[in-house]
Amino acid sequence: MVKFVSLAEAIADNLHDGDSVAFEGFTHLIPHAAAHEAIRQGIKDLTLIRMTPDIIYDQMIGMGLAKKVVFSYAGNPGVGLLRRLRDAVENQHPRAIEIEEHSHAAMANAYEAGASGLPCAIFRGYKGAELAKVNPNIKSVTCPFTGEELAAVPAIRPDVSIIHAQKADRRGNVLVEGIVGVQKEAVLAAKRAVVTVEEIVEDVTKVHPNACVLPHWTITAIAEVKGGAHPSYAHGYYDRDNAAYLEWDKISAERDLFESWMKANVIDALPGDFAARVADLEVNK
Amino acid sequence: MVKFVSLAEAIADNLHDGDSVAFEGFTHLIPHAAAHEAIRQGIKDLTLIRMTPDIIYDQMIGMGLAKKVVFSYAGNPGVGLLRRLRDAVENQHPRAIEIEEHSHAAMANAYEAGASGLPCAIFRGYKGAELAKVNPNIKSVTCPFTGEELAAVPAIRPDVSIIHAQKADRRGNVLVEGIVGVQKEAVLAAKRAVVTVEEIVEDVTKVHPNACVLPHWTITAIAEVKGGAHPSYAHGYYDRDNAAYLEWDKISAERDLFESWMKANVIDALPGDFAARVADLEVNK
Amino acid sequence: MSGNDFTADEMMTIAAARALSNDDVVFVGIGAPSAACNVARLTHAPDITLIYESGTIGTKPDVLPLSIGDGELCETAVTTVAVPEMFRYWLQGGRITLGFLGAAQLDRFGNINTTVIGSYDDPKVRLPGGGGAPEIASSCGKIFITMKQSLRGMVEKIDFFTSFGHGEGGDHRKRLGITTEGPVLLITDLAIWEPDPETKEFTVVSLHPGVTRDQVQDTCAWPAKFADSVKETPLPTEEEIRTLRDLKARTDAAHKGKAA
Amino acid sequence: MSGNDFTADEMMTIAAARALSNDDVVFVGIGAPSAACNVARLTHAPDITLIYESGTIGTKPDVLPLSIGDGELCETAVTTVAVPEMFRYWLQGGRITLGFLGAAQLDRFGNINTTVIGSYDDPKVRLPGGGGAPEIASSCGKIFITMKQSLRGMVEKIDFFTSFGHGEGGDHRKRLGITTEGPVLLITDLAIWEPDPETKEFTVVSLHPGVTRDQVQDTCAWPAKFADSVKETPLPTEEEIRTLRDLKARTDAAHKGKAA
Repeated sequence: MVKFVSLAEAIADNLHDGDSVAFEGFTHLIPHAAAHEAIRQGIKDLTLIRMTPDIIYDQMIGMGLAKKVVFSYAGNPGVGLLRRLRDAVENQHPRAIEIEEHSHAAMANAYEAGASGLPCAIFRGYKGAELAKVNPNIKSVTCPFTGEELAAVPAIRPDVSIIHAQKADRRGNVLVEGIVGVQKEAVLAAKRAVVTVEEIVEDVTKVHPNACVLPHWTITAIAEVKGGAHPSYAHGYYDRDNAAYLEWDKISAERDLFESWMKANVIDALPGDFAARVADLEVNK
Repeated sequence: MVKFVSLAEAIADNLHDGDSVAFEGFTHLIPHAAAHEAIRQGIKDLTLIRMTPDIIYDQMIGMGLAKKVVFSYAGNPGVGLLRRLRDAVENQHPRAIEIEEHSHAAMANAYEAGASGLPCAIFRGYKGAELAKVNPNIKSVTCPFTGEELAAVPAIRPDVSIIHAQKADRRGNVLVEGIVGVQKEAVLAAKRAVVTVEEIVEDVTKVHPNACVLPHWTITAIAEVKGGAHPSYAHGYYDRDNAAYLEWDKISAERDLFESWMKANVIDALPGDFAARVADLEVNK
Repeated sequence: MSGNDFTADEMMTIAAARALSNDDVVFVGIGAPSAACNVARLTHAPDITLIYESGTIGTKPDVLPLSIGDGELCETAVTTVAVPEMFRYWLQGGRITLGFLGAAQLDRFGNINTTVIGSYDDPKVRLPGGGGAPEIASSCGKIFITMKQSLRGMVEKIDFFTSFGHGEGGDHRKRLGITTEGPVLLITDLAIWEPDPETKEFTVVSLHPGVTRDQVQDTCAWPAKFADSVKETPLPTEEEIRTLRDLKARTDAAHKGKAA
Repeated sequence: MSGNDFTADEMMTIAAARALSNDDVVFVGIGAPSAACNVARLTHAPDITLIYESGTIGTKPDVLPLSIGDGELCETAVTTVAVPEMFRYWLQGGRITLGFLGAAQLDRFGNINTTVIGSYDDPKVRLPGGGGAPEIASSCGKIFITMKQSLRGMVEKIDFFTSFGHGEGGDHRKRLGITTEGPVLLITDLAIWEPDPETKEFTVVSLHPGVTRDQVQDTCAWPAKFADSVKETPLPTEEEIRTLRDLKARTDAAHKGKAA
């Protein structure tokens, strides 16, 4: 039964030390507010799963929450490298982290297999690519009809998936529109699903018959957090804060600067602060 | 490069004797007009692929077009059996046909694999089900991570897929809305794709960002045929003619009645006749 | 209307409806299952989630669909997904708590045939086939079966295993690696049957009002087992009967449609 | 502006744009590939289909996206699909005629490293990784690569095979069962390279205006091969330069956005 709760409750109830968790969002609708709440609650030893770990995973890794990262592209999209992740991988600061690295195709298929209740995904991939040699979770199966060898990866089944969406309705049905990424798959693959939304409305089921709507019985907890994707964006609500992504490159470059920025903007902040951060970025509805 | 042509041209150019063809539509948007055109053109030795062969395949089988049927549910939906298909299977009238039978899950996965460019699909299915014993195209693979045995079926890759859709735009992009079935997968899995549409409009790309739109470069030929799904329906245009489905049970029960009905309503008819058949079924837009 | 003014068909549908709850997520077949699910939704289980294999999730039709893909299923749904997604994410994904199946032939262990009468290669009657049933039977949390009793339908041995119930009984499902419960309830026009906890053979636990044990046995080709204490199915309530008949009347009016 | 009033970067982007045609369906990476594709779309190839791995198909952005998932990509697209569908139906399905990749390290056979500098387990520099590249490299009909020349970038031996080009050259792709063409063009800030038909080693076929062979060799760590007759890349036209600069100006204005 879906619960409408505060973000603090949603995270405290559903994300525990040692969990595997996917904060998903493919450049769009990235659940920044939820990740910041996890950082404030100091949850430890997480296995962070995501195709595109960007600023939020850089922040969580820099703050020492992660023991492992499963990913396919660890960059600040369009800007460059993730400097806190680099510091962890190259210098074990603030702690050593394990990495499990895939290609996008592998991760997308693995989420899809998780949503499909399968133990693994098969696809035509990794041909001649060296990741297959360094990641023991890349194997192969042979097509019983053609003899073709296909790549196989285990399904992704997070303990918790956390996404940001545009709207929930009063029943708890969740609407995701625009670049939908792997959010539906992440939610359906997970044991528990937490969703932050821009707003709660009367009914989300009439937008379009084939819109991406997650029925209320697939969601564990919903928290309304206006602006909760910033500096990512919410299609129809506010634009991507591209300047903030560029700025992150500087903030994350030095440990001290990173830590003071995190204290000011995350540790000493609240979910309610996100609304003001998108005020200048709102689009005309 | 997509071509806008008459239905007669679309079928003549793309469907040939001996082809494997999927006229898809899951109760909604069934391409009746296109199937009737294939019957008028007397195309022979077809392998008919479809999850739910209903009236149109009963008609094509009864008229002797099919040498093989690949399917998962051969009924008149909500009414009963397919009497022309029964006559072919039980009495080899008007000719013997080969059947390859699957479950819905297998067919849906096989189309998905076809669209995905894979040689086969894997899924958790057919457990204890006898089809796996009578259909040599049902095999298994072992998950390399868990050891679980999963069912495997070959991908479906028709020579031609034929669907009916609500709209195409002037570029040739095709919009399918409502119960979308496996139409997208059927089109993407096929070598050639023919689409009949209710109407051609200026632009179909603004309906909703995540609506099911097939880009023009995935389609071979488009023909405008108003009412072309009748007695199936087109969401937003006209309702299902449930009475016609009930009536088919009687028409198809006897060979003579079937043949005279086919002469009057198919052989001596034209694609343009479909518009009048839906006149009383139109929904208020 | 009086409490006895109902048909055996109506009793079957209402008994099936009563077995459904608000928390169920049901994969609905056409016919009696669809009627039962919608009666449940319109009476005691307004929040039940109905899913039809056409991809319509959380649908609330005002009339019963003739096919599993009628337009109203989509118009009243929470969302409509593609058929491959339906079978992959929703059914195989383990999201469906209850599957509701009918049968042309059924055996005492809940195995179902809707494929052929006679041999597969040279059938006496070619039936429609399994459709979604093989995986509904193995992927849904549990299975309800509903059918009218007859000697041709409830048989000693089915001609073809379209979908697997409890196989030869006992732990046969488990031995095949199937982790779901399988058939837990059989609702006929005469009685309610449940599988024996050990053998998994269907056992009559409740007779519909006025039905005798002989009537049950006369319309069942295997030797019917009866529970130690067989109950009587409560009479349909006035609300149940009215809801079902209103639904059927709306449905009939809608399906007369256009053709002559 | 005069014909010589352009930077090496601009020449690279324009040379890449010219290699694209109206019939191409391109899987676009961020940065130079994105600029080249959109210059092509705004000049000689208005009907080119651009696909970004965020799921946006047939997109026509007015400014260049900073990320592969900026909102404008979706707003101007023919349709936006889920990321698993993008990789399954569109990329693996063989629907993409051309993949456009960049590289941190490149070898003479078009093999690319964007994963690590140094060893994988204890890297000197941890780069972002492959993202879509491993399957873009094998599933697209053909591959264009674009990068600025440097001794650190165009290396004798890459530290990690993120994506496979022609491997050791010759028919290495075919021997691995890869049926697509692989890298067919390398466009740098100094020259245009094509693989030798036999050995598959990149060979300079055209030098950008004013560029010498020495400049090419000084910024390439392997011994550069030159075709028998090396052409000169035609100067950027006024339309090309104007289109590129307008695009960049709109992009810069848009990306300044909000943060300080």
